[in-house]
Amino acid sequence: MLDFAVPFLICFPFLISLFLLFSGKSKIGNAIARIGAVVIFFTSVAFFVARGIKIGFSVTEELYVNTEIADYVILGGEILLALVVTFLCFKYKKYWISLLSIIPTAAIIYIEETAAKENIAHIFLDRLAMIMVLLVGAVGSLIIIYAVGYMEGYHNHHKEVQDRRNYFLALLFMFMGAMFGFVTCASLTWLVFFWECTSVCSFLLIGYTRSEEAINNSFRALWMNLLGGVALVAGVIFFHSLLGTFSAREVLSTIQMIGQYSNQMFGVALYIPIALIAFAALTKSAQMPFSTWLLGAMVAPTPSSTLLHSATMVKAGIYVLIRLAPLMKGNVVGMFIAFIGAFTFLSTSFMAISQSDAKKVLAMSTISNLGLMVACAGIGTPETVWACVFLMLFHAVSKSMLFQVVGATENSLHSRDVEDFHGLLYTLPKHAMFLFIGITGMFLAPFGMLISKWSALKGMTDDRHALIVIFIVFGSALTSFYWGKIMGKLIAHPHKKKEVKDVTHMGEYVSFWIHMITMILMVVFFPMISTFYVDPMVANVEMIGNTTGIAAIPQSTLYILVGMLLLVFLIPLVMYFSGKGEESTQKLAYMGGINTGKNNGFVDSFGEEKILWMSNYYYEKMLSIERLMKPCQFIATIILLVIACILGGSMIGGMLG
Amino acid sequence: MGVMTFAGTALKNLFSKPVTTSYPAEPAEYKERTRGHIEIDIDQCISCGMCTRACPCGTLSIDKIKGTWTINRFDCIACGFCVEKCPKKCLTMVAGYQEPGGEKGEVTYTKSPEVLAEEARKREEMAKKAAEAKKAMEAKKAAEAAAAAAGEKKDN
Amino acid sequence: MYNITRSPWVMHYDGSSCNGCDIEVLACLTPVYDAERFGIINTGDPMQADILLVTGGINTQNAPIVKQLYDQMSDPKVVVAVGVCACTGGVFKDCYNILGGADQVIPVDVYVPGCAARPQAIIDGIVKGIGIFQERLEKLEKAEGQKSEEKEEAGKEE
Amino acid sequence: MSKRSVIPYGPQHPVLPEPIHLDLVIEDEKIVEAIPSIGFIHRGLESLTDKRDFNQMAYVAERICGICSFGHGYGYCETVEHIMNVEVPDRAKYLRTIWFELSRLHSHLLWAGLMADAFGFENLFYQCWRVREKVLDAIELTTGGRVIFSVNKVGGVLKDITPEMQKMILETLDFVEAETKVLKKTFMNDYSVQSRMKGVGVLTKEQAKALGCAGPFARASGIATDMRMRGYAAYGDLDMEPIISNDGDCYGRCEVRIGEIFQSIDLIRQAIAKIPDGELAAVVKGNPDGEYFMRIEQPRGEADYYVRGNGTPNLDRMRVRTPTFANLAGLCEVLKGADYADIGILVVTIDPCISCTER
Amino acid sequence: MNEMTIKIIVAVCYVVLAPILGGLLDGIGRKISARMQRRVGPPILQPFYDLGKLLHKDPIHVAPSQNFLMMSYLFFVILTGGMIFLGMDLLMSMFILSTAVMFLYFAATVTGSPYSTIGATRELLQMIAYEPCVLLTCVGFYMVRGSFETADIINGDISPIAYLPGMFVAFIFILTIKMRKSPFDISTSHHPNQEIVRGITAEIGAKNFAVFTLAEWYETVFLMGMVALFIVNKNPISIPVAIVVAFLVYFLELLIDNCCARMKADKMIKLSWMVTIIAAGANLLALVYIFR
Amino acid sequence: MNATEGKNEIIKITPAELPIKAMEMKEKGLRLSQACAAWVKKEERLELSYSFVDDTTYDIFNLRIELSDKAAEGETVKEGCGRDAEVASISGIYPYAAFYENEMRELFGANIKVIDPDYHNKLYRINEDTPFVPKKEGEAK
Ligand code: SF4
Ligand code: SF4
Ligand code: SF4
Ligand code: SF4
Ligand code: SF4
Ligand code: SF4
Ligand code: SF4
Ligand code: SF4
Repeated sequence: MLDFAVPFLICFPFLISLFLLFSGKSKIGNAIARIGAVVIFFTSVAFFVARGIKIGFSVTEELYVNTEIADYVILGGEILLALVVTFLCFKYKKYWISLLSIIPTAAIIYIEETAAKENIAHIFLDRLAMIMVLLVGAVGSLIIIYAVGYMEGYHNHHKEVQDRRNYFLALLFMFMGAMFGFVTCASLTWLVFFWECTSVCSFLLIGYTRSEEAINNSFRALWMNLLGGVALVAGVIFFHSLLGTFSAREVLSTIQMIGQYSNQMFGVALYIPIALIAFAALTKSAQMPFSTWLLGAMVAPTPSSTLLHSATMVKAGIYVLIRLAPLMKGNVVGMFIAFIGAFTFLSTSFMAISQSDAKKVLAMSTISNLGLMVACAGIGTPETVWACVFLMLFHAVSKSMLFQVVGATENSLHSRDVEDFHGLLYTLPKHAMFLFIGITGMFLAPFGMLISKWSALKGMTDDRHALIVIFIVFGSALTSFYWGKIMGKLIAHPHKKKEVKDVTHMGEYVSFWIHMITMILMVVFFPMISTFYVDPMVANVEMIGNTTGIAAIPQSTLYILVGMLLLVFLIPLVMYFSGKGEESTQKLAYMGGINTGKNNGFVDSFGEEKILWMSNYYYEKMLSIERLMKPCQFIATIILLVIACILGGSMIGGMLG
Repeated sequence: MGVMTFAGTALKNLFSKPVTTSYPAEPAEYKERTRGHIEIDIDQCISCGMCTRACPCGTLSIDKIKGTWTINRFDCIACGFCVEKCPKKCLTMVAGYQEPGGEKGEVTYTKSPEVLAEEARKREEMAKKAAEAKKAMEAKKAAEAAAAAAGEKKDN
Repeated sequence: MYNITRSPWVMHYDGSSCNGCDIEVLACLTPVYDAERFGIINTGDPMQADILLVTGGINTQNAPIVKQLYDQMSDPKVVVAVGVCACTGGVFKDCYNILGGADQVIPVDVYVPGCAARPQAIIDGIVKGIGIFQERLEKLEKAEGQKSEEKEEAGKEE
Repeated sequence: MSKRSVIPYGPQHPVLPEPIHLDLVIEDEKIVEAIPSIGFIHRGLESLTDKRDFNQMAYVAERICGICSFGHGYGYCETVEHIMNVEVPDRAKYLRTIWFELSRLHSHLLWAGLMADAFGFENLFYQCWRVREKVLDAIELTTGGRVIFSVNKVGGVLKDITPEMQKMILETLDFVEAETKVLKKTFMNDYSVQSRMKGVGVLTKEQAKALGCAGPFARASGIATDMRMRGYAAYGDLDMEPIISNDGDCYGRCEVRIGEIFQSIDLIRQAIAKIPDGELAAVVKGNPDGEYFMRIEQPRGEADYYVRGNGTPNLDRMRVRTPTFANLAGLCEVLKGADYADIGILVVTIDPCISCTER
Repeated sequence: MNEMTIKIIVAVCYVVLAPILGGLLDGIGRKISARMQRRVGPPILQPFYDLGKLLHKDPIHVAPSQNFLMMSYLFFVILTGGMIFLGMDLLMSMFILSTAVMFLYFAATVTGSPYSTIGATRELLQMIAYEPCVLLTCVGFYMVRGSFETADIINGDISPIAYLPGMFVAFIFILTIKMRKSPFDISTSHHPNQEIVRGITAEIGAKNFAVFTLAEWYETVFLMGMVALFIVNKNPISIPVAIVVAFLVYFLELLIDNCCARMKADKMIKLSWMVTIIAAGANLLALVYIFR
Repeated sequence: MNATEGKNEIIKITPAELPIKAMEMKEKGLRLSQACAAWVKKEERLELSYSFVDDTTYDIFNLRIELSDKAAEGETVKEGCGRDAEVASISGIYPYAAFYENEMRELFGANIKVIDPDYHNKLYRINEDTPFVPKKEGEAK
């Protein structure tokens, strides 16, 4: 049974997706999508649990050594993707982008066909892969359930967009399938395929509405991701030429080689493919200078952004970086990757302040949190990798919830401007609560992001990354600002009492509740998750080779931390209930003595009543994306060029010397 | 331009004596001309009403018959115009302000019984004189009338 | 009974005064008179004030404002009317737009006469007000005590 | 939706010495729009002419404002004197000048304190007011009142300044001069103070002209107008030049007013040196009949008086246009685009006299 | 006595003594300020009189949830200080302090009223200004002692200030913000005349204000504790020295308070970031690259 | 030293002339120092005065508009000079005139048109209408 779970998880979404593609406009699409999502949800959870019980989490399996047929399917898929891309590029007259698809596809096929056949495993399961499977399966399928309901409302409001919701759902499924493949595959050629597959899926999702903006943004996403693909392919080919294998396991074990050959040509050369693949991960994770594609992705309906941001697409990059972390530890590549991550964290935190579109804030915050994860992975010490994993987990769940709730709120409120969320607690109390908790999860105690940040700072300090530490502390101060002001909006006394009809479906609420409960459980069981799962994962053989495992964070510390943090959760509750009976007199709000008795209006200069309106601070002139993005991209590009020069230079130097 | 240019002064202040007066532990000192409140030497008052008419606030009132002079101290702006106008100079501006209070009552000064009696006597005298004058007048009139009547009669 | 007289926080509202009294109120706080000796703090916020100092008379436009500020203060609270304008309307009481002293809209506890009221008089007025402040607290606590007793009794009966 | 907040500012507001109200529209902390509203202290005292005679009105006039009370009493009396063709004795003119400058001294020190308070420099506020108390002592010594002088009447003055008092005033001036020099250093040179005043609320000369600004507010924008140059009271006999600054910002206004503190000290010294002997007041007979427009320089700038008599003790019209009324337009202009945090400074920077503005 | 009982005793002492100490410091501060202004000033016990009065007034609120939010705020401030005095994790307690501040922020914004909302937003701006420095200081301690736990930090051979002079300077600088002293008392003011009335506390009166005051006292004590942390080492003599230094720092803050105009928010952020980067950042770089 | 007493003139104009005269003053670089109204009891006349001043010579010129329903003996009320005659606002020429004009309208009932900004008789927000001018019928003595 267990042996078939992985192929099932990869193939099943593709099948559903095919089915949906061909079901046209028919209504059964919704049902199929729901059933499919439920199946995936339970399969992934069951698989995770069952495998843990039966084999044990710590076992690393390598499966499917002989996969000739599958190889051909993959090959076909790759060619198909290239064709689709080429076709669309020609259709929209973006000819040069097609080259980014054709060249690497051709190259990889050529190498693959000419290289000697090797017997390597194609599926590879370890703790990291398993937790990714769980994440993609659980969060992804919840997003799909949510999407079914959401698209209904969406098309009711947006008559101008052609209703192709089955196509949309199909893409979501395809995406999930690709993600499953991506996190479990052990062959670099497969990896390339799934990679391209997610790129193309996201491209198609972003272009869903077919508005001009959507098309432009989708092509931007496409070329950036394909550029990453080119780097990935280059890295893979480079590895192959150095090591003669497509096996990811082999590649990972080069860790020792780097140590052995550090002074030799070969050792230096090894950095180059690492850098290339890390570069690919940067594009996927929307790090500077490639952040704009993820922002552009906001034009698509909310579920697709949710999927891109929370559990899947961007996490693919992080996944790769976590895998590479041991290879980047303590060397120049890691330094620069970490630096770019920290820089992204800081710069996008600045930009997030200027945003009032809730989805844009979420987007900026995603990029910035990814930056933090990238920085952690780039440093690659056990603590930071541990932090990175937890950041990823917590971020996935909270962000998925936030995106979904924002989408649902938008459908009810007909706006997703944060200013319109003023007093949401009084108009859509449930939505406000979910948003509030989701945001808490992003930066406040008791949720894991905070502990992870703690650990990240500790790890970085241990490894003496002063500059990166400085970036992180400044960025984290800004994070509190932009989240804090939104939270303030949610609970503020409303300007005007307005009646809002809550059009949120049951299904959506179920999804919210599951997310929320997951978040809380994750906090409660934080030490256990850490000890029994993540610690070994970080420290033991699976990832870093034969280093002895030490817990990233001492257990006792963790328990104290979590205990403290839970207090943060409990105290307000206790205070709330203990304070209930107390007598306290309500007074009017202070407005210089002229409020009209309702707390939201005052007598204005002409003797009439004026409605009070409080708005957040945005510092748009200073911090707008338009103003900051270009310079930040420029700086990041320079950093990338510097590392390219260093590596290239040392390479040449090595060759000459 | 300097940073914390005031630090020297602040530190100097710290070690010099505060300028705070210790009121109310020590009573306040007033200047000679201080306009505190109005006092009246009521027995000098002739109830002429100049002060009431001069007062810009309508604070004062008098009662000629009862011999009273009334001031609402919670209404007086201590401008001193009444003092200036009083023909008898029986009003004076005195240093020291009126005590704050929970009620804003008026204060009435009544002339001493002797003065009152004197005035009453004068008034009576006046009245008597007036009455006498009147009587005389009437008598005269009556006489005239009588004379006239007589004349008429004569004429008739 | 707790002694709250050592911390009277005042809020000053300028009704329609001529400024004479306002600046004398401010002068109370300055080094020469230093009202903070008695724990007096000038706060701008009715929520935190114990004593409302009103200067100037009441006119049609500021009557609701004075009332609102008074209502926003927490019990126990005291009102001190500073200057003859706030007591009766003063020189301006015959003006078409003056309704009279502060007692037209809120209950005044202490009247401080003078035009302008001298700083010493204002301090005296506040000190008088503090006495009333303490009485108010005692009354309030008594009333509350009774209320809670009633509640307890009601609970027992049930 | 809108990223702008709409909030009320005042009328009860600790930064405002007096109640005015502004409807503010702010973006972040920048003011986009400010619409002022006045009338919270409107009493309608000009209408008292129906109920009080022209002599009593002198006392009402000085209660237009409790700060430049002397100026208002004086301005009113002089206007009536003009209508009635009363020749005021020279000594009275000098006494009026001395008191006028004492009142300017206390007013400017008060302003400096309020300004310090508005930019949150509590200690400086206290020191300004401490120095001011000395001036008040001199005023009380000579007039009997701290802020309301009550020494003017139609025809002259009510009280004399004796030689001993003159000596005391001169001593006070020495004290004030020495202390103000110390304070001036901080006002003009301190980094934190400058960061709040330099470049804040800039009004160019052209703008100030176009908006009809008056007094130190206009002088700080480089307009050399000072009604004292007209030579009323004894100013014609004294040496003075209007003090101007070309900065046009809060710093410039501060500079002008602090300069005027020293100017007032100088003027009082000159007046005391030159004061002639003579009567305190001329005899006034009859009732005013006619009209006159009169302008004087109050601490806050040019004030206009207009009196129209009709031959009875009750005037037809007594009218005061106060400097703040003239400066309101300028205030609205500098508020636009300013920082929210600067409102207090900007309002205080015109040295507002709402009490007299609304009367 | 085992370790646990000592800890409990320390905790109880902290909870009981900190407000007394904080209130006294406040009272002394007010007295010294008054004298710097040539006034007599209030009695030293004045803060306690104020607190007592506030507790005896009729409790008021503008939004009912204010009450529990304020209580939570107080609790977290106590918790933060408690963690530090119990020798626990410095960085985590700083994170909890931010959480505490968020509760204060919520208590202010929940009213939706203009001045308290602006004050609250400014509180967040203050957080931007001081948080980097606070976190960097924690990192600095960690670098010097290899642990975030205050128990370990006080156990060194040499006072941390020897390694962290820059951090110390930066910390003193942002202390002005944390203690709400001029020139950086921008979110609320201890002096009444401010453009946002009472800022974040504008809608907080009576009992809630008492809670706020208490929290401030705790905060003062624990900030002084942080200052002392720079000085304390293994040698017991360092403890009185630390106390003296803490007092000197407190006095310095008073002096700064009395010699500066209140600055604007943007200036505050710029200045404090500059100081943080120049002093604390350079210190950190020096630690990394020179003292490795 | 310098006793620049300056000219002090009153120039009578009709309401219709006001904008032109105000323009002239503006062109001469004069400042509007004040504008006010007065109710002359005996003649039952409303007078509007606009004072223009020169800041260097300290001259003052007062434009005077007289509005009355009662003509002097042997004359009729001049066209456009009645008690309720419309007076154009000069707030277009002197922007800061608006405050004076709002005041004149609210307190004296002067019929001034198109003031910008217009407080609609709520500058002072008083209870009485035109307190300075007796009501039309009733005790207008
Ligand atoms: S809530 Fe209703 S309307 Fe909105 S998306 Fe879901 S199903 Fe559609
Ligand atoms: S509010 Fe949102 S859902 Fe409604 S119409 Fe606008 S964009 Fe569409
Ligand atoms: S003023 Fe003279 S005449 Fe007139 S009542 Fe008084 S005393 Fe008699
Ligand atoms: S002092 Fe002035 S107000 Fe007082 S009673 Fe005399 S005249 Fe009236
Ligand atoms: S003016 Fe003098 S004499 Fe006449 S009533 Fe008044 S106090 Fe008496
Ligand atoms: S009492 Fe006198 S000083 Fe006080 S406000 Fe009234 S008029 Fe002014
Ligand atoms: S102009 Fe202003 S300051 Fe001068 S008297 Fe009038 S109100 Fe007072
Ligand atoms: S501006 Fe006028 S009203 Fe305001 S304090 Fe100064 S003098 Fe008084």
